[in-house]
Amino acid sequence: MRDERLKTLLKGGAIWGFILLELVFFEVAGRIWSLSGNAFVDLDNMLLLLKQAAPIGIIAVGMTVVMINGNIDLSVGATYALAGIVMLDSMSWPFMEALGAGAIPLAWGFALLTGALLGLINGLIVWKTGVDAFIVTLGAMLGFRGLVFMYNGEQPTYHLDWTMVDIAEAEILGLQTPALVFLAVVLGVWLLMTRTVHGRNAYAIGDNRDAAVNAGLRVGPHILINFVLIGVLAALSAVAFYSGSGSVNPNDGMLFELWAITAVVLGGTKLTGGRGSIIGTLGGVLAIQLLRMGLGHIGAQTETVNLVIGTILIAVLFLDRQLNRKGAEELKI
Amino acid sequence: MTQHTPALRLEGIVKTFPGVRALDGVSFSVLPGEVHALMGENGAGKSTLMKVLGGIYQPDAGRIFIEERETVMRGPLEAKAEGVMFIHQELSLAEELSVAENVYLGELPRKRFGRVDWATLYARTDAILQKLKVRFDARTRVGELSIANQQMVEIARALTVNAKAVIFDEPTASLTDAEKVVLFDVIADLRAQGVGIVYISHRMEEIFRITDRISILRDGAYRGTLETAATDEDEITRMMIGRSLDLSRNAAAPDLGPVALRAEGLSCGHLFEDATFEVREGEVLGFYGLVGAGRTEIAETLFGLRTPTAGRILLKGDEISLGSPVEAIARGISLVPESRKEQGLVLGMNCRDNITLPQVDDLTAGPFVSDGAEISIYDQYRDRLAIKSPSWRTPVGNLSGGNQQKIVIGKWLSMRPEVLIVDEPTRGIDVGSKSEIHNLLRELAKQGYAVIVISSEMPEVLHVSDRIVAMYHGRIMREFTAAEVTEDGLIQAISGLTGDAA
Amino acid sequence: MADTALKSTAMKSVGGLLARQGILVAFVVFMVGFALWNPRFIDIDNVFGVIRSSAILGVMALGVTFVVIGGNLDLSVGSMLSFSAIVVLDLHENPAFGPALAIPAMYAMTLALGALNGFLIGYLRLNSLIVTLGMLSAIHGLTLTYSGGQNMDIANQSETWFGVFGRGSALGIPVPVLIFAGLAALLGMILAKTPFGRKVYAVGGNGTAATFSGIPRARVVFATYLISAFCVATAGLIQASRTMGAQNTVGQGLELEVLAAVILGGASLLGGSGTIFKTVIGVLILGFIQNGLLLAGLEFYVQFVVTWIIIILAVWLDIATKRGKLWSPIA
Amino acid sequence: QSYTIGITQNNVGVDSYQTTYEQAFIAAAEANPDVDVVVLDAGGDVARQIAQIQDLVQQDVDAMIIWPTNGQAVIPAVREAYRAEIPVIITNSNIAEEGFDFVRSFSGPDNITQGQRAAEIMCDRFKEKGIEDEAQIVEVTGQPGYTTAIERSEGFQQRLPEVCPNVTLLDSQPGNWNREDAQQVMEAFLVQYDDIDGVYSGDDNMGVGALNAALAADRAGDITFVGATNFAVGYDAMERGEYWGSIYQSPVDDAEAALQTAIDVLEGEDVPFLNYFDTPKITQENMDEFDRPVF
Ligand SMILES: Nc1ncnc2c1ncn2[C@@H]1O[C@H](COP(=O)(O)OP(=O)(O)OP(=O)(O)O)[C@@H](O)[C@H]1O
Ligand SMILES: Nc1ncnc2c1ncn2[C@@H]1O[C@H](COP(=O)(O)OP(=O)(O)OP(=O)(O)O)[C@@H](O)[C@H]1O
Ligand SMILES: [Mg+2]
Ligand SMILES: [Mg+2]
Repeated sequence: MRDERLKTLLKGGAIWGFILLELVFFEVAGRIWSLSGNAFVDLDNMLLLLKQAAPIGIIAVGMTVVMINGNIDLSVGATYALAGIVMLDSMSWPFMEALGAGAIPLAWGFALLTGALLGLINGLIVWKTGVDAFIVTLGAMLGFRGLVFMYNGEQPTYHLDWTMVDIAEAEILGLQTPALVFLAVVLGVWLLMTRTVHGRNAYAIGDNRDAAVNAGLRVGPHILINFVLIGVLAALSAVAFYSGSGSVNPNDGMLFELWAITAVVLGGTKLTGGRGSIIGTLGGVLAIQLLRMGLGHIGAQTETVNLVIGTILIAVLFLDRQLNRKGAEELKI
Repeated sequence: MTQHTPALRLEGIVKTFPGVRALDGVSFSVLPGEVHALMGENGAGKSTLMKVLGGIYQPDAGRIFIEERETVMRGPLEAKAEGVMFIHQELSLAEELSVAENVYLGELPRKRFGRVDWATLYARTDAILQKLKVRFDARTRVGELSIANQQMVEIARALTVNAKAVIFDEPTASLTDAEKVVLFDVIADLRAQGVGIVYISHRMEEIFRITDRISILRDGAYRGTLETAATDEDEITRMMIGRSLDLSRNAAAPDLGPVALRAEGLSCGHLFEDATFEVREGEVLGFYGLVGAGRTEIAETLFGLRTPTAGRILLKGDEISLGSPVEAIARGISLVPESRKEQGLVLGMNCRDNITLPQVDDLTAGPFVSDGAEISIYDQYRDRLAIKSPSWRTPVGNLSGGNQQKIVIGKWLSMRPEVLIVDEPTRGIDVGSKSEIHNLLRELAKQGYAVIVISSEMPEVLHVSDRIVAMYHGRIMREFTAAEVTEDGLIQAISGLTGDAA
Repeated sequence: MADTALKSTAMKSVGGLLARQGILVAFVVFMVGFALWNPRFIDIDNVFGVIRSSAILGVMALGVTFVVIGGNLDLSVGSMLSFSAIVVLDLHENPAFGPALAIPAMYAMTLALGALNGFLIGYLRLNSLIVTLGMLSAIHGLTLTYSGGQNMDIANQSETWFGVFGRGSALGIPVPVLIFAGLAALLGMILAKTPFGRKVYAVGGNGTAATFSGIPRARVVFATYLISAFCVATAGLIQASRTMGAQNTVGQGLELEVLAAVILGGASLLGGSGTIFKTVIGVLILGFIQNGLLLAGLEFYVQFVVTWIIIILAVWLDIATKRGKLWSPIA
Repeated sequence: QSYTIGITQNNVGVDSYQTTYEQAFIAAAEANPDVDVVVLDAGGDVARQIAQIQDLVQQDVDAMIIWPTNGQAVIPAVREAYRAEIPVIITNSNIAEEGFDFVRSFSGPDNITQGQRAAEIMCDRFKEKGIEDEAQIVEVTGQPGYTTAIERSEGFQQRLPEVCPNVTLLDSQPGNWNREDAQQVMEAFLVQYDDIDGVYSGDDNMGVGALNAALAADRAGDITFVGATNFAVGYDAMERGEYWGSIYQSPVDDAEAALQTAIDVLEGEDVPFLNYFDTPKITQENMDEFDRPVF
């Protein structure tokens, strides 16, 4: 039994081991190559890391839920941009301007509502038409992006409100707001997936949809809820990020879906559903962000960054596979 | 009994699939406190009828009554709400989840804020598992269980609610005798509580042991109902397939050739250790043992799917080492795997292509696969094995369970391998086809092929084997010849009660 | 009497066709719609133009169809396309090579990348999504290193026969269309008729059962990635020849478009189903939608939204005809 | 005294201009023994650029140069740099006015003027041909949403009616800085419109794509092609007489100007806030005055 536990720990631990490796490597390599001569593993730097990981991280948490549920959402990048646009644009609506600083939470609310609505659209289509989520959200990736451009043409949407920026840059224990939001989301969704009936049903549906149907589970509403959840989380990510930047470019969020999915899969979630963990995803997100930050720290060039990130992704997968080997008794299929 | 109102009653049910009329106006009823067997050939419509009752299929015509109240079953949810529990023929489990979550799938006990009440869940599940006398607990991940134990998890579901009726669709197909006994106790309990039970099985001895009445379907039509106490195998068989079966064993002494395959001190980790046995040309060698005894693993090793950690394999006297099934097949060794759904079939592929899959390279005309050659192989085995399928184009997944199994058998028989290993070959196969398969295996042996049969059904091993190897806990305990074998001896050997390993 | 029987069998076969080729029906519906909107849409030059510009996407989609039916994904095709276009142009300009050697050399290098994909996914059994996503990034880095980040251009465009693959035409049909059609026919035949094609379906449909049936699963998967790389190399050749120059990012984003075409054609992401013919239909639908909306003079972002709606409607129609019900039966 | 200067670029490798810029920047820094540089690339992603600005602040560089992916979104991050007392120089495309307080200087081309000049080139050519009262043109713009694309298009569309009020702009579609995309867009234009006299493209790379389409349709002879950011392909096409004109803009000048501005700021010299370098018109007529671009 203890042996079992150690094994599962080791299995889930591949990503954390890798994070440790990254820290050591960049610390050492940084001393040799870094121009600034600053330490890499330094509290401020790590807190910054958490903040920088937030936009993709929050989305990746939502993606984990949807993927555990046996679906996927490729439209999150566009949802993120549209929610950001609604949030910033709403700040300049006449009645909102009249509210002063009181408009800020309202603007956040509008953004989250937008995310929920877009998630609802995806979820309803997946549920009611039976079209595969991959296609539905691939289409939506394009369609939502079209809506983004419709809103304000090619122009960026911006509204710089220094109060909002200050809220976004506020710190508790050195953690800035986006990092806090990220951690809160991780905790909340982790509880949702491990402790609640909805979470466990999401696993069951992703694992074996026919079995879930046969057992009388209402599969559709669960799928719908999870799409709404990822919509809201994409919007929340936009809230956390754009409150601090004040401007949305209509191209923002492109490729977010791929990075989020990468983080999720690195974190051990099965692509076909049924298995996965929020904590693993946290690891995946941190590993990727560390890689980016570290490569910048040692001054790697664009082409090297691309090469290295690609290679590392494959290497982590390979390591993970080696760790999960059963040894001589394995069936060779 | 007839004074009771039926627990459930079906009237004039019609169900068609593209190309098949699966049910043609079937009527059927089950009384409370009765075990009612549903019998028929593979593809007769038993599972389909039950799926209509369970809300999984919508009938094209006909009515369903629960305690004489007409009901429409729009989905499994409604069926469950009406107190109809359904143990499916194919395992229907979420492998990544725990046993408890699977048993209570769809109705996890809740606390406030939608939280799962784990304590209650585990307590209730453990109570049920205790009744089933299984050796795993509620927290075990289902994927880690053997197929038999997974089947027990399915069965546990029937005990979660106070059902009015429980449907068991071939629950014993992958159970061994020990679990069967438990299952029959459970069924007896339910029956005593006044639950109406539908029991589908192809195994006559079970039918006579636990059922009260037997209803028979043939080609989707209702054929009649018999009192179990007042009938016999022959009558049932005749109603099912329209003729009697000759079940006598071909007693002629086998005409044995040289040793075809020999294992010497073969081991694979702790799965099985130090296995030494041989099978001759013209011989049928049976392997008997409890679930998990390691028979399947030996077969997989002989088929190149596992690397032995010790020992050697000799084919016609030459030592061979097999890297993969490709090599095994090239050397004339074939395996009919134990799990048709996972290992045997590509469910989305049609019947013909599944049968010819291992030899598709040899069925070519120029660079292309020859349609004619494939169809002739398919036709041959469809006729031999009485495979019931609308056409060769039908995806295998649309066939009845037994017919799927026949496709798997046909696939390997058509290869004419020198050494054929069959693992639980007749799982879910009706009596008629079963004896046909047994005959086929015997006939192969007579033609000089070597056959290894792994089975958890004692009558089957006894019936087809020339020699029987008994296994216990990864070790070969004893070898019996057909002449010396007795049921008691076998049972002792597979329970580890005989000290002398062969 | 015989007449009605004839009619009913005719009806049935039309119904059967509808059920089997819902996507084809969707295609015809959209074509007619666009043609009514703007008659120039069905101008023969325009039709050829669209097929020609779909050829690059289409040729890539043919290869990816194999990968997807085999139960995997290939997200590296876009970046591989950039790679092959850059390489072939660079070697073309290199006096030591010239067009005649540049082309085989580029094929060899692209196939090597495909072999790497195939090795990692087929033999090492790594997750195809992550591997090819990693390769997407790594190949992009490779391309940038190779080109030094510069665009590649053919200096003397009038003095090379290299343009024939992208710009030439034979019998009045553009060469890219011929290549696309030829390759589709060849690969379609391989997939539908040969033992190898059968094995691809088996491996994608149920890999375990395929292994138990003595199919060398790793080798089959490996081969699907080689085919995919071959198609990418061909697409890269057409691309480079058509524009006689390329950026390092010329294929960026194509991977999802290619996948969309394959899935739109009806291949399942889970593997085991799909056909080359359907992929071609998927490619043409995407190509004609883009063109039709452009001709309709819509803003590009309205085109995005309309494309979204059409994709979903097309796939919905396809599966609704298959299951004989408009709405999904999921509760 | 030695300085460490950090730069975060928009999207290196997306086209030759940005790559050449990066190379010229590194070369210029290496030539100067007093300067070390940290070169980062945002890959076109605002979030990543903001993170890089924060990283540079964290690394405590002496000055930082930013090629903004989005002229507004970087403002709060720039404010962080400003608060950390790191001088910020913006390069290539400017940030929005709200951020001017936190920035020491802008160094780069004036994209609006470039668009205006392109309109003038086009109009002059029509006048030469005598079709300034009936000409119809189409536009192929850069990647939607990018400042450079927007500003060039704005400058062009605003100036054209001033100089040639009777020229009609038939249609405008994005070519995403991509030659193949531009070629497809142009093919559709050619089917849709029987009479096209001019094409304005957001850069020469797309311009050549449009030219290819017209050549294939045998209609290139009647069309005046005008682009921006003169690429080598554009230059060559001009030489062949197929392409009319463009705007000459050197990434080397761009990079060197940015680095020099940063050094000047660090040396405490007085630097003007807007440091535009000149981007002259280039056409078939005056092209001998310019070297063939290196990218
Ligand atoms: N989903 C389906 N699509 C098409 N045909 C089906 C489908 N399910 C069952 N059938 C057909 O309906 C008939 C009845 O099948 P059913 O599964 O009810 O048989 P069964 O009596 O349970 O047989 P077995 O003893 O082999 O389990 C078979 O001919 C089968 O091919
Ligand atoms: N004592 C044990 N120690 C470790 N693993 C065991 C033990 N007993 C059983 N197992 C595992 O449980 C599995 C049982 O598998 P399964 O129920 O499929 O057996 P089976 O194939 O029906 O029986 P047999 O191997 O006799 O044919 C084995 O594959 C093995 O991995
Ligand atoms: Mg059945
Ligand atoms: Mg077994």
